[in-house]
Amino acid sequence: MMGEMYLLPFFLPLVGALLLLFSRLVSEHSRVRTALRFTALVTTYGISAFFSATAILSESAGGFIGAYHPGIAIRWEVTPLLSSVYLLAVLLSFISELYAKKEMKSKPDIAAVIHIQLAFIGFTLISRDLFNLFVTLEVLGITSYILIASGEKYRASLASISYLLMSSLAMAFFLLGIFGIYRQTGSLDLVAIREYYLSNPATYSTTLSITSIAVALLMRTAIFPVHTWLPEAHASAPHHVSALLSGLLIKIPLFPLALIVTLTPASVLLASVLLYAGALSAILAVVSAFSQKDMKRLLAFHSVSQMGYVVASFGAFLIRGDTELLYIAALLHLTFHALFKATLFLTVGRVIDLTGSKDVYTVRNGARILLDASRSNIFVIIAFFLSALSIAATPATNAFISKQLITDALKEYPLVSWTLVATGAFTVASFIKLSRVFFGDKSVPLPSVRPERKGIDAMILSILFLLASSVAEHFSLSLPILSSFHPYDASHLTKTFITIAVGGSLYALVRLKHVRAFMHVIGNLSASLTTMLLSIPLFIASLAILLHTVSGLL
Amino acid sequence: MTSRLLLLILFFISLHALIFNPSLMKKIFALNILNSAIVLLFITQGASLGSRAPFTTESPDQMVDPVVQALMLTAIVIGVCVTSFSLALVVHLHSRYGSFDYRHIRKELANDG
Amino acid sequence: MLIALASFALLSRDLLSGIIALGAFSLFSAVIFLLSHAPDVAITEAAVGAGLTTIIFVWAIRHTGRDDR
Amino acid sequence: MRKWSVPAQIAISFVLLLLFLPLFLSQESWPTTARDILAEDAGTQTGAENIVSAIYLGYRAFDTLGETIVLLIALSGTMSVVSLLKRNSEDERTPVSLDFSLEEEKRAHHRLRTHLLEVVTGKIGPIILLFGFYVVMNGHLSPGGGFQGGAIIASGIIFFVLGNPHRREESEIQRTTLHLIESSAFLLFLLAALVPLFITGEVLANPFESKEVYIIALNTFIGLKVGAGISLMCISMIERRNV
Repeated sequence: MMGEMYLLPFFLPLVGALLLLFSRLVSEHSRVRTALRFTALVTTYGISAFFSATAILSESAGGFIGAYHPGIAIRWEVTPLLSSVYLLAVLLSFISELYAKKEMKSKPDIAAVIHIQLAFIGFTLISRDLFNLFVTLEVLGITSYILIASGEKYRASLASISYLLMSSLAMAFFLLGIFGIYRQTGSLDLVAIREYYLSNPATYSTTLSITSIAVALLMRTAIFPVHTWLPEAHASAPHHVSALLSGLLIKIPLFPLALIVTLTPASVLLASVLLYAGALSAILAVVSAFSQKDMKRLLAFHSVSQMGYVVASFGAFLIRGDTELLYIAALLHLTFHALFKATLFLTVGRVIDLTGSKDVYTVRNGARILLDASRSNIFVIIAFFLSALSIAATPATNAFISKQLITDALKEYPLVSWTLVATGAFTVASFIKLSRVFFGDKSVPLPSVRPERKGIDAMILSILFLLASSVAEHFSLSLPILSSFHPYDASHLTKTFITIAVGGSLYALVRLKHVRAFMHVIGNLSASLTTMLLSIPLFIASLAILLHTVSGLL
Repeated sequence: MTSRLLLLILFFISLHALIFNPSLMKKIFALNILNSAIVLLFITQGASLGSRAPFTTESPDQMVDPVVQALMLTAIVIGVCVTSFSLALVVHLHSRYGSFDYRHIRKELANDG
Repeated sequence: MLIALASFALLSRDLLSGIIALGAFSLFSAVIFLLSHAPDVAITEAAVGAGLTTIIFVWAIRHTGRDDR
Repeated sequence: MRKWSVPAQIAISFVLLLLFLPLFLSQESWPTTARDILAEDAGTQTGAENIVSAIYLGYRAFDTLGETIVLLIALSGTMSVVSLLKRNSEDERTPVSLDFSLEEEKRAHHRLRTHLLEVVTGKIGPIILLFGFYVVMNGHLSPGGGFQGGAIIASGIIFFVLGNPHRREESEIQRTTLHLIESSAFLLFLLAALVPLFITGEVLANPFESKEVYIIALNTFIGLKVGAGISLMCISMIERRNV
């Protein structure tokens, strides 16, 4: 590939979205509409997947959009790694759109929003310009507000507007951060800004600006204490949207975050905040997840918790700057999480649709109900259990490898490492709790279920997921950097079995009355909108003061 | 100096309302003002460079900074887009619960199940 | 002046007057942009901030009533 | 739910204000590098005398692409919620008037006012439309451009609609036309962004010999798209339900 052909895969989804917008003009059942839709799918997912796959195999590239003067124009950079993340994004968007095929057909606008979102995920990954990042993040924000509210439920509308307000507030601070940095450096280009701060000292204003931007990005990744929007938003959205948002969208801001954190020599301190905030959010969110009654809220809290792993390992990588292993571990876990979390949301979504209830304590016989609806749902059940085993990090699943890698690589930070192991135990416990939904229980009457014809799609999707996960697993084990890493030696296995045993006993504890009461309290905790909004400026200000004093002492 | 101080106060008045006012409508008002405050900050500061509007025909060293102006065009438009969508959502919620107060809406939602 | 308008918009119980104050706020900031040698931004703010936003707000309160409950 | 007392609220805001004070009040002088570069090359590189347009549609046209897409999806999101509202109000059979012009039975009482409104808006509409196009086409020379002109075009179209309240049956056609204009303008904009890729190897670069052509073209596409989009949203807002 040559020149800016690298940018092509990121523009193609826009073409797809455009075709969908044109398809609004013809009536719903006409052939033209089907043809347009099909072409849009091929353009967005087929061709751009092909191009980004070729980009993975070629060299990194970069430049300025439009080849204008470096001082003002927008810088971009494509690396094989970013291309592979983009490929993952293509896959997940495709699956999410397939899952809601019927809805997408009647509402081309919403489908177009998904395509646009995909394009801007790509732009966010490749952009190396501060203000351009602001624009792409705003696009991603608006697409997610629309997608959350697309379920047309009042609960989703409230969740969407809470997220909207919180994120707009964060973006206002992002803009203020741009102001602070532009005033000092006179540039928006991240490379130029980094060069500027190598020779000029960072002041309190600089720190404040950088933390403003970083917190806006952390809010999108849903890290404690600015994660409060996520559970309600992801729980009330339609299933395919939850899968897309939880699986994909919350990971994207991490990549610009890495650029922001290394912007000045002093701001690398932020990375240690990432490390501890990640660990804290992993453990706190998993305890909340364990206490939930609503299945989708449970999964949503797990997203926060698993992102904690990724962010902690990312933070450690940025502190040390030289240990590739940490970076690879974070990326692997990110990829695996994207795959299994999307599967979990979609499979649990099926159960919720069929039983009409989200209550993890009362829904039972899930497997039976699914099979009654359609025989091919056996794959759905298999996909669920494999994903559940995976998130619980049992041996022979993909997340087992990435979690062992992360806890190993974080050995220098024993506190963090042990917190993550404890998180693992809680994860096991809460997935035993969720899996109960699928098992039989004679005391609960079986609802009568109409047989459905959606089964084939579900089968295809599940097989796709299983394939993707095993490919990802094999790929990860073949990486040269992991050649000295042996996940299946005695110490790792012992640790895993102890974790699982502790998790099982934690689940057994649920039967105690006091524990139940405690869980009830935690499960019902939810942040008020005021607390949500207040957390952003408070977090920015306290971080800025902390970083400024610490860097003054050093 | 004074203008910046005033903008700071404006920024924090709207921030205060955005955070503490329970009415969703007022929160949207506040968001609007918050954005305007930042845009004003950029533009007035960018204008401290000179005394001429950014056109090529005029003497360059008297010109104000054109970059911030271009950026703010984008920022204003994005702000309006967010406002319009959030208003639609608020109206949607109001049509069901007859209130702008998010505490009230949340309570009613919990009752709806 | 801006602060007064903003505070009025945020404090008033009657949403319609709040919206008018917000529109005036926008218009006033457009004037400031003009004085700061930013004619492009001024036009945008006047067209979008004072015009479009006000229209959308008025549409919203037609549905919901003027009272800020 | 916990409530914050008023003094606590003010105290928190004030502390935050003090912490952010340095960012607002820093004494450093504003950087001039970007301005000096631009004053030098903007005209020759992009062919626009209005340097803001040169940045907006030349150097940072990619931001503008993002901006138009934000507008596109925000408007379509708003419209979908609006149509939801209409559907709901039909379900509940509550008579909600979503119309700026008056109901038939009320028209008699307010004949003069209604008539005045319709005549004035109907006549002013074309003039405003013309002015909008002027602003769009001159965006590279004078203040204004695609977005501002588009907003003016939109108000012209809305005036047209207000001026012709009787022809409701045409509304569906209008709407389809506007959708068509919006989508086509987006298509043209996207083409303008991508075609240079195959000619010069760059996205959003000027493929023409003459510099102004490209910026005028971009301005026109944005103007059309913005005009159609905004008027579409406003029309769907002011229309009587169930049109």
